[in-house]
Amino acid sequence: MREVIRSNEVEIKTFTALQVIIRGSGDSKFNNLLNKKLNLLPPSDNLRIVSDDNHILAKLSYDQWNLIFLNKDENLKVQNFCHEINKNSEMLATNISDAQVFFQISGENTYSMMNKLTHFDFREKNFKTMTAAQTLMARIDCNLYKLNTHILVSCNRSFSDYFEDRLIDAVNF
Amino acid sequence: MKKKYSIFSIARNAFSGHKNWPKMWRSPEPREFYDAIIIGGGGHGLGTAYYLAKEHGLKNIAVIEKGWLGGGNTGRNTTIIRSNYLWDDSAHLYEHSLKLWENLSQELNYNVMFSQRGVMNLAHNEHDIKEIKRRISANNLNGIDSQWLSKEEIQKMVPIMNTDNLRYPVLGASFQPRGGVARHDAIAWGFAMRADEMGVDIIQNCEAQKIRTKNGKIEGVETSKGFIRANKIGVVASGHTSVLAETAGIRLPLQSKPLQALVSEPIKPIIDTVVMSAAVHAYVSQSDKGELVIGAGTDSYNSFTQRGGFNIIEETIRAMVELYPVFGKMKMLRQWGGIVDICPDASPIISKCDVEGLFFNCGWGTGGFKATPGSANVFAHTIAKNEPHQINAAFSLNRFVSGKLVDEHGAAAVAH
Amino acid sequence: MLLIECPYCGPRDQSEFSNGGEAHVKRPDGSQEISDREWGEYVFIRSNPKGLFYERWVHSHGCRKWFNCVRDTSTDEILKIYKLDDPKPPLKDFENKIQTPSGEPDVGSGNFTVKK
Amino acid sequence: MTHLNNQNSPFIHFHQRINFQFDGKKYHGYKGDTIASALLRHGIKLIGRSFKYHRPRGIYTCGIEEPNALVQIISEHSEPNVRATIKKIYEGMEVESQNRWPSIEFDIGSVNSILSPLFSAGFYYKTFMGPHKSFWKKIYEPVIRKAAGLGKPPKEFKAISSHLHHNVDIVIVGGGLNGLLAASSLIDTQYDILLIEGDNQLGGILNNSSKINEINGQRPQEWAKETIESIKKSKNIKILNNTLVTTYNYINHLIAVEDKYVGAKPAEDKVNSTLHKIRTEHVILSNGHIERFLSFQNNDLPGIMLGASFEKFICRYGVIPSKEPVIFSNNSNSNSLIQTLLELHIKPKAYIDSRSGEQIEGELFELIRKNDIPLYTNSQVKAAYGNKKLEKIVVQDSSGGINEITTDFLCVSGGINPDVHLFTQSKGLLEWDDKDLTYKPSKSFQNTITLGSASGQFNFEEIENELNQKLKIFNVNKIIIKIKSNTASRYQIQKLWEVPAHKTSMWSKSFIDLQNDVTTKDIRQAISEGFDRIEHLKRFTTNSMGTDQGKISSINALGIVSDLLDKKVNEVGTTIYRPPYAPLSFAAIAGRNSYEFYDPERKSPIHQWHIKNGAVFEDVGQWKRPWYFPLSKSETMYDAVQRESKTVRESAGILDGSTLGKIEIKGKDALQFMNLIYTNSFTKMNAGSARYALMLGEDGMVKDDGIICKISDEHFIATTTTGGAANVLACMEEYAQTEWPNLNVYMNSITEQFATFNISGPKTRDIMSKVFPEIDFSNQAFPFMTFQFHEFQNTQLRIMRASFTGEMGYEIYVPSNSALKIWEQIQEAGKEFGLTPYGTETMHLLRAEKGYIIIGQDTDGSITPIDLGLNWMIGKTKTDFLGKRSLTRSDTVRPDRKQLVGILPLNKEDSLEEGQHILLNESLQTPVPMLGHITSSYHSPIMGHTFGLAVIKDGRSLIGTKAFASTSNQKTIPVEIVKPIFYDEKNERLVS
Repeated sequence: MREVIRSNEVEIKTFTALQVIIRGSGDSKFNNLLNKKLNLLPPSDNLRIVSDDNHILAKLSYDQWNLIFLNKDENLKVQNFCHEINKNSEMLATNISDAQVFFQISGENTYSMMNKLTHFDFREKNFKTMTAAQTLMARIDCNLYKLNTHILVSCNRSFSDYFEDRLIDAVNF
Repeated sequence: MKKKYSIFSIARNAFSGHKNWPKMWRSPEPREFYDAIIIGGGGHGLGTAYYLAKEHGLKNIAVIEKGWLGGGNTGRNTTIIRSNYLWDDSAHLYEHSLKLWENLSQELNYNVMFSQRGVMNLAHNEHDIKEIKRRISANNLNGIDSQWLSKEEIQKMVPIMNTDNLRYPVLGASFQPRGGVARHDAIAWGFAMRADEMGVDIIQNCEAQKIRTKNGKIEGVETSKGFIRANKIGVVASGHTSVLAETAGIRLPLQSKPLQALVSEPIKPIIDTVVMSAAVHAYVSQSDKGELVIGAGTDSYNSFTQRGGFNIIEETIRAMVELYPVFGKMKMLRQWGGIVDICPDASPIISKCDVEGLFFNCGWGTGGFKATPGSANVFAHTIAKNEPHQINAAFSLNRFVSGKLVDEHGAAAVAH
Repeated sequence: MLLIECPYCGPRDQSEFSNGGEAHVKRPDGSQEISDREWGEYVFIRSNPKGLFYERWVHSHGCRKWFNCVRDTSTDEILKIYKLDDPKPPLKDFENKIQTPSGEPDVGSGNFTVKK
Repeated sequence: MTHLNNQNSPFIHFHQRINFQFDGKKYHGYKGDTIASALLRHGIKLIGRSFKYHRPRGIYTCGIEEPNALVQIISEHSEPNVRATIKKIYEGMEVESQNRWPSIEFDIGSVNSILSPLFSAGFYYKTFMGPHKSFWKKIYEPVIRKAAGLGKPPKEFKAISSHLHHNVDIVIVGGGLNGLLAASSLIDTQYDILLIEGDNQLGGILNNSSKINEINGQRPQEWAKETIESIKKSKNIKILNNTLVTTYNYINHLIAVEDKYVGAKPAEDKVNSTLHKIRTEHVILSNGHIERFLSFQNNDLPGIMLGASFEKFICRYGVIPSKEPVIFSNNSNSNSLIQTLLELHIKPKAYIDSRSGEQIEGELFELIRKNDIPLYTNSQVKAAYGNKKLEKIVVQDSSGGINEITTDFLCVSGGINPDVHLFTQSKGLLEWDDKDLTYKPSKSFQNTITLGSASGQFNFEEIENELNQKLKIFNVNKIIIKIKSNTASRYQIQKLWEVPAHKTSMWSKSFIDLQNDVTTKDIRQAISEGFDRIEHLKRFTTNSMGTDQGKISSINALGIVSDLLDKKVNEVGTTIYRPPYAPLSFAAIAGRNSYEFYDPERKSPIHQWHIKNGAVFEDVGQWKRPWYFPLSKSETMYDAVQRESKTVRESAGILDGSTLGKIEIKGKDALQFMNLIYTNSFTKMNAGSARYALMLGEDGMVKDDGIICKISDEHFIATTTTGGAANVLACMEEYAQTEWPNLNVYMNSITEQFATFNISGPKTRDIMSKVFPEIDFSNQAFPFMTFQFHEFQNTQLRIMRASFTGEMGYEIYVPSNSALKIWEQIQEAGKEFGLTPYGTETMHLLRAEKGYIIIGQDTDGSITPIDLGLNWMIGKTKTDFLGKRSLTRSDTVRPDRKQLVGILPLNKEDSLEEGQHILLNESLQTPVPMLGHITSSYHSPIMGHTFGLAVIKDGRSLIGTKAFASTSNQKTIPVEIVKPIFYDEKNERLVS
């Protein structure tokens, strides 16, 4: 994890993480399979996040879950996980560990800083803790994960230099 | 011509405190029957009536307008005039129009202030260059003035432009010297005045409500001022054309969308030509009053509200300040929206239809102003002769059946 | 800028969405024989009413899901948003605010703001 | 100058002197002063010259509505058209007057005033047409343009401005009396609230006038202070000062701009302004009212000012513009001005009211009598006279007698209008009030509440009622508010739109729009010419089209027109206010989304390697792609591309193709889905093989292409063009969700997951075997158009035998985080074989030699697969795929459509260029019939001359024919139309 900036009551760190997009119906067969592989029951409420020591699993839409591995597992192990899931013809697990970059943002001014870059409504009544969202930030597609102590933002890697610069700029100005 | 305008007529009227100017046009009540009714009192509609009366000898004509003359897109656009279109059919149509513009002030004896200050289209990447050079080549072969400008030549013509130090540097441009801008209201008023002189009834505050047909033939139009019979009806109602067509059972390939424009506060002359950039969406010219006239983009959704999203304005302005660093301290004075009717191939429809006596002139999308006299001229021909002029033959409704489109979208993004 | 309530993500600025034009237009199945005209209508012609309009949106910068909506194009008011597999709500469920095909509503139009 | 100060004003810091310059002369003001108030302190009245006639103009108002006092701020990059009545001074500020030359006192342009009878409304439509049409461009227009415009253009400047988005429940616009009352009643409720005030002080009318004596038993200033304190303490209300709401968009989306440097010179490296973009559930408009002026002869002279503005200068800015003003009014709004003056022991020189003695409020009457102020009832100011400033006025009294009064100042009031600008922007409905003679908000379109004078409610005793009624929806506690005002009577006004001119002549002028120099005569002329619709009138005369949008005058114009036409005002209409409320800075709108952040530069995972190795980049959409790799600074692009191309043909080259779109598609029905999306059939295709595929729009035109890898009938990986990546995925999603929801299929983008390396050339197999020794690259083990997965250095690669250059080659898909490592290994291994990195230009050249198309270059949305000669890619047995039906329409089966061909110059030294058109004949007599155009053209190192691909009418049957290409210098060059393939026609090298 690399520190991007710490200033004006905002702290931003960046890191990459192993990550898989899982597509499927969310039926009991689907849930059982994931539960078996991860020991974590996928959330059934849309946008809800469940987590354990090693995983963040968020339901981003009726047929899409994002799974983030917090520990540095081996890439091949994740590849293997996808392979196992993909044996099921009605599911698709895609390894996107190399496709995205994460930013961990915390501090008192987190939301006022982020609202320089996005129209997104961060108020607790509209964006509850332990939920996720997909939105635009600095004109770039992002995933937001509102965790208990901080917020995680991920974007595609080709945008990450630009996005990091925009975050720094938003903290400074 | 009954009303003769010149510096002498102004001087004469000055003595009477400008109180004795004659009315530009009458305000008649509709007659029971007309040979032709034009629905829509914008530049295209008024021009159609003018040419019908002048070139085709029709005298019993009415133009009916829901609001006030020129209050639709005629009075809401950024007044850019050019003819440097890619395809032959478009080039001929817009060039026909441009030639009419060049003599219009004299013809109407009303100054439409056509200012041939040139129109520049910028290239910001290799793909733009290819497309622009292709267009210049086609233009020249069609006899249309169009030339390539190097970056240095652009800098000389528009010294305030930032050509290098921006995300998408300016690599060159096409330039049409005969292009320019005109006074938008003047063309509506000028056509209206001269059409009125030839006996055309111009009826404002008269909303067309239903086009009545019988056995596949036009009967007339129901309006807020009652039913008016007609032999022929030309619909030139821009954003509202498809709504009216629907009343006659005709479905048109049009979608009505908001298009916005804005002006800055007036300043002394700073930009002497029209500069357009499709890639960064920044169209600008400076009016004779000193305002920067800036065109923004369309919203994606259908709407008849004459307003669009602020995000569209933002997109344009951020491109403007990047391209012209002196504009950082400029201010937006007014913004507004119009309703543009867009065809799938971004080309207009000037055509008859399955209903006998019913004609449409629509689909001008974001760029109809430049075509005003040309469109009116060939539409009048189409209505009078019941068949298209060779210039508008390609712009028929049938092209959406055959697939012979006139696709002016320009090409897709570069691949590989 | 409109505020659109994605049925899956909640209300978001319109900048996150793309408009998909008229809803409930069935694509002719390739197995049917249809005329050039019928096919041309499917490809090129969509309703363009002033007033109540069934349309499609996709949350392109969010969950990428499509959904339908009833919107009044004379005021831009979104009257109902529903999922693709929800039934098409009948027109009679909504108030038509314009009296004539190209008329203006009482309020909400860009054209008139004065009571006559 | 101290005699003009009102030391009682709490807002001006008289101990803090501030020096500034106006037109090069040094002046001083005090902290808190605007340019206007500081200049008035020095008795300066002449501030600028008018737009058309260059008439001398002064300060007419004390706020945002100012039409006259616009200045240029030299010390802020020469910002033009700044309102002197808003902009606060700071130490060292340099200000200039506008639209005058050489100086404000002596302005050559004022000759226009003499010629003014000719410059009637719309005069330019009627003249400048002769003697020849060229005169417009060469003579008339340049003169007109130079004369027009207000300020000079600003200087180059990259302003720093930021955006801030808000999501709240209630926005209160205007922190005056009603705004404060509304806010205080919402303290510590569940609502998130923004209270927005344009001034740097909350209080509005409480600060600007002496209209209110007491609120709930307190002095207004004390009450305000306490109320503001309690609002500030509440957790749910945020106050934004110096912030002007400019735009009220649909779905309660408000735009407001905050000036971060009020009374200070903006720092170059800090945020100068913030654009607030606000989404709210409710809006409370408590933004007050604007006073109107009155039209009479020479009502534009410096020294004439709105009465309420005069009072505001005294109360809010501590400056007394004149000690002997005359007041002219037709309504009760000037009462408090007299109070204010009398409190300062200033006796107005006269009070002139168009109303009769009976109509004038008793209190006012008493006040005037008691203080022995000369009173003219039933009277009107007919004219004002003076040389560059007011010197005397002419008053017609009740008996019709004409009186001259010498005075240096005239305060006028023509009544008040609710400030409905934002309300109309919200598309609410206005209603004409015949008693108060103004438009008032009637029906809201959005959740908009108007309060106080903004709602047209001009009487203080009604406030309590109105608040309780309108704020009921928020379930607030009952509001109790007792106001004692200085004007006990209800607001009352008499109709007076224009006073007939004192002495009419060709030169006499009563202004109706001060900024645009529109006179009441112009209005009459417009009506007589038939411009009787208010929008026509506005456009013909330019009335209310200035930077002030006619805030103090547009209702007057309506009044005059309605009288002339003998119609009710609401039948005449109202000019629709267009956003923004006041001119809005471009820099603020752009925010941080411009300059260095205009658009992201998307970078490949090995971008840094390209930089290190001297790549020259090309913008392809947002991507930065290596265009070519010059060996040294002296190597030209041409030389580099020729070298790179030759190297690929002779040994090997490698391209970073990471920007290609990649999509993983999977599901029970994936095969069926893919067969519907692409023209090709994938049914009989073997797992593990790859296929070049085309995607059409429903119109049958080629939209995208790519290579499809089939892992199984249920699992595919597709590539797309760089530009098409997002669209293809979106298109697949659209059809999967909306047309074929019954198909079980999912797709994910893997564009960014994998870098793609395209390696090709005769030495490729050697290099690949060296890097991946455990893989068998023989034709038998790894045939053309197949792919394999391999684990390599703890990661998984996909390698495909395919090529876009015509040489044998592979595409290697590497997870992005491992990309650089593996790319470098390949470079290292390739050294001994002469491997070269190459860029997009060489790629384009090589593929063109081979006759491979580029979507968007060789196609333009009007080309079908048949036009390209790619019929073999259309699955003949398929009943359906996107665009299939379009391929049999009459126009698409037309034999003479434009088709892809090759072009060779007959003289090898002639240079073909992209965009050149192909002609059958040599004649350049316009219009020249064109067959089509050259879509791609390069100089081929293997052929030694240029060649091209072209799409031309009936092209295939013209193969072998001589034709001509038009050149940019109006010449033609002879060419031959050939097959669109120039290299290895039998694919021997490709599959070797």
